[in-house]
Amino acid sequence: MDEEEIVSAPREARSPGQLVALVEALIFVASEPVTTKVLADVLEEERESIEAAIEQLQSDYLSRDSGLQVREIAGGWQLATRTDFHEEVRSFLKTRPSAKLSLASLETLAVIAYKQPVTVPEILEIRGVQSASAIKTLLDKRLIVAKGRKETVGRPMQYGTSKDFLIQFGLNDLSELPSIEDFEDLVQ
Amino acid sequence: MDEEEIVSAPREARSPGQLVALVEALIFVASEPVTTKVLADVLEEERESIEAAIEQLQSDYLSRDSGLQVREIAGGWQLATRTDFHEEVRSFLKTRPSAKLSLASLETLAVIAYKQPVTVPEILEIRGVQSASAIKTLLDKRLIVAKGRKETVGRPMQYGTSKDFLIQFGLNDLSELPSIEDFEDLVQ
Amino acid sequence: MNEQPEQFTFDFRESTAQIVGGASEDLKIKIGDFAGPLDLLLFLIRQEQANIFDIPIARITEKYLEYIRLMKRLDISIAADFLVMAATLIEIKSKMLLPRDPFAGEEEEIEDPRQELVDRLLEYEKFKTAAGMLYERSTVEQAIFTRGPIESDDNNAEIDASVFDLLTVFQKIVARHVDEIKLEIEREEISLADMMRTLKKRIFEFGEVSMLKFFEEMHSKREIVTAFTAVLEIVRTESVKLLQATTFGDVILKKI
Repeated sequence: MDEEEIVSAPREARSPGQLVALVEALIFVASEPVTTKVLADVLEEERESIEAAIEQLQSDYLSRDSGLQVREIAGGWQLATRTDFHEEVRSFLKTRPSAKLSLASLETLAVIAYKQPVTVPEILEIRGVQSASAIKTLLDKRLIVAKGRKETVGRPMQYGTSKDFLIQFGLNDLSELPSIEDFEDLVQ
Repeated sequence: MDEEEIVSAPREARSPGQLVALVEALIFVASEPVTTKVLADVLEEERESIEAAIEQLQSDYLSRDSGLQVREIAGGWQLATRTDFHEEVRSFLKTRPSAKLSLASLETLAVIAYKQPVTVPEILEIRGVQSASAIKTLLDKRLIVAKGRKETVGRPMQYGTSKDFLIQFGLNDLSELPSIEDFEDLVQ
Repeated sequence: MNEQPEQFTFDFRESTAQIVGGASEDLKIKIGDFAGPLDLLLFLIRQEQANIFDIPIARITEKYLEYIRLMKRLDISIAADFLVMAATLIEIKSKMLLPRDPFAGEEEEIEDPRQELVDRLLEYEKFKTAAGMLYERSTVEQAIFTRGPIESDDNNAEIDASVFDLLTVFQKIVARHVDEIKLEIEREEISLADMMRTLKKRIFEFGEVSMLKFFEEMHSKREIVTAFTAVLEIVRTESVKLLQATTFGDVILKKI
């Protein structure tokens, strides 16, 4: 209902600068990366205007040597600190780099990322070793999620990577992963 | 260890612009308003330099008509959206998926998902605590629906999960819910 | 013997594992966690500077078994998968020793017994390299921070739960329930005599008592059983009768 009212109310035209500022405010308050589409919908603007505003915002942050950056991640936009300040930020937050994933977990994650949706037996086939505890770790860290059952004997659970995976590994979407065949050349 | 090293290592002098950017990054990541003193301590700078940096930052945000502002609150500094955008910000937040489920709601939802159709007294029996408000929350969020009455004393209402539940949790149908067996190997 | 400091390092960039230790026969190695038998095998092949397409199977099998024995000696539990691989290696080794079938036609392609293993190793190594890539990506990402919590966050988060959370939560509830049942058993039991005394006192005080209400006061199945027995005993021994207004309705204990 509310939405309809908003739609019907005549809205004053925004200047490009105002739109940039609004986009900045919304990206800031969002707790997750926001897509261009969501911004366009909420602000009732054309996709193109939003894209232009984001581009402007990005270059503003860059040109004024801000401590922050506007970056594209997991299909959306996000404000984040500049990488070169990581030491200061970490000592301020008194955090340590989070525990690194074990070799087994990383391998399991790589198999899931490239073969998703994939079942436990299929992971075993590739890694040659049981991966149960690695899968549990990855589920606990929300890097992978259950993706329904495979219609095969025993209907085993399938796994795939999550949105958190994209965020934690700095990916916009899965297509940004280098192709697995590319690693063939590196092998040997 | 790392921190000590940082402390003892002679630090390169920062340009005023760099300090402004650093202050911006720290205020951004902080979970509470940050005082000038804390910033001075962490960055090992004079109070005066920090004050100057904040002033600079504040006027930067103002002069470029940013959607954000640096504001002083509770004796500390904080980044926040500009007040005149409050309507847009509010309507944006409204479109975001609704609030996090409390543990009580999540527990109640788990019981309903796995034991459906299930009545309030049965949920009480399993959880050991009253679940009335959790059930209301779940009904409001359309994650559960009433599924007719149970033909027993008092004919209590039975609840089950909804179609929205399947969508939210990425399931095709209820048979895709992981079973204890699926995770037995993982949980050990 | 001179205890040498033992080291095991793994460097993703070089993608090699190193086992560093004394050169003596009694070599003690701090065994790092090879991610699996294929990982160990790749390591051994590289250590022996062998060609993966022409694995010196006898030598590699020997090294592999040596490693397994070492793990056993050091009391490291060996995953079954490592043993399965040992069996596979031995099988391939013995196949290699078999003389070629003299009746096999020339044109018939003779499958190399090592082929399947080589294929698996190559496939595995791709993912191992991919794991290294992920590792580096996550290291870079760890240098980036997002904003701290702000006021509006409380009404602005997705339903932050997965089906895995549902299951975990459900298991916890069930576990909690088991604890409660245990507690119940530990609680001091009310004796039949006490139960009869309580009930009798109430009947004579109020004239009648609802059996349903009385049972609802009970905390456990055992107490309900005791209460039920108490009702039967009182009806049998005292001047008390049972009344029921409707079928399946409440039963009233009434003083005669």
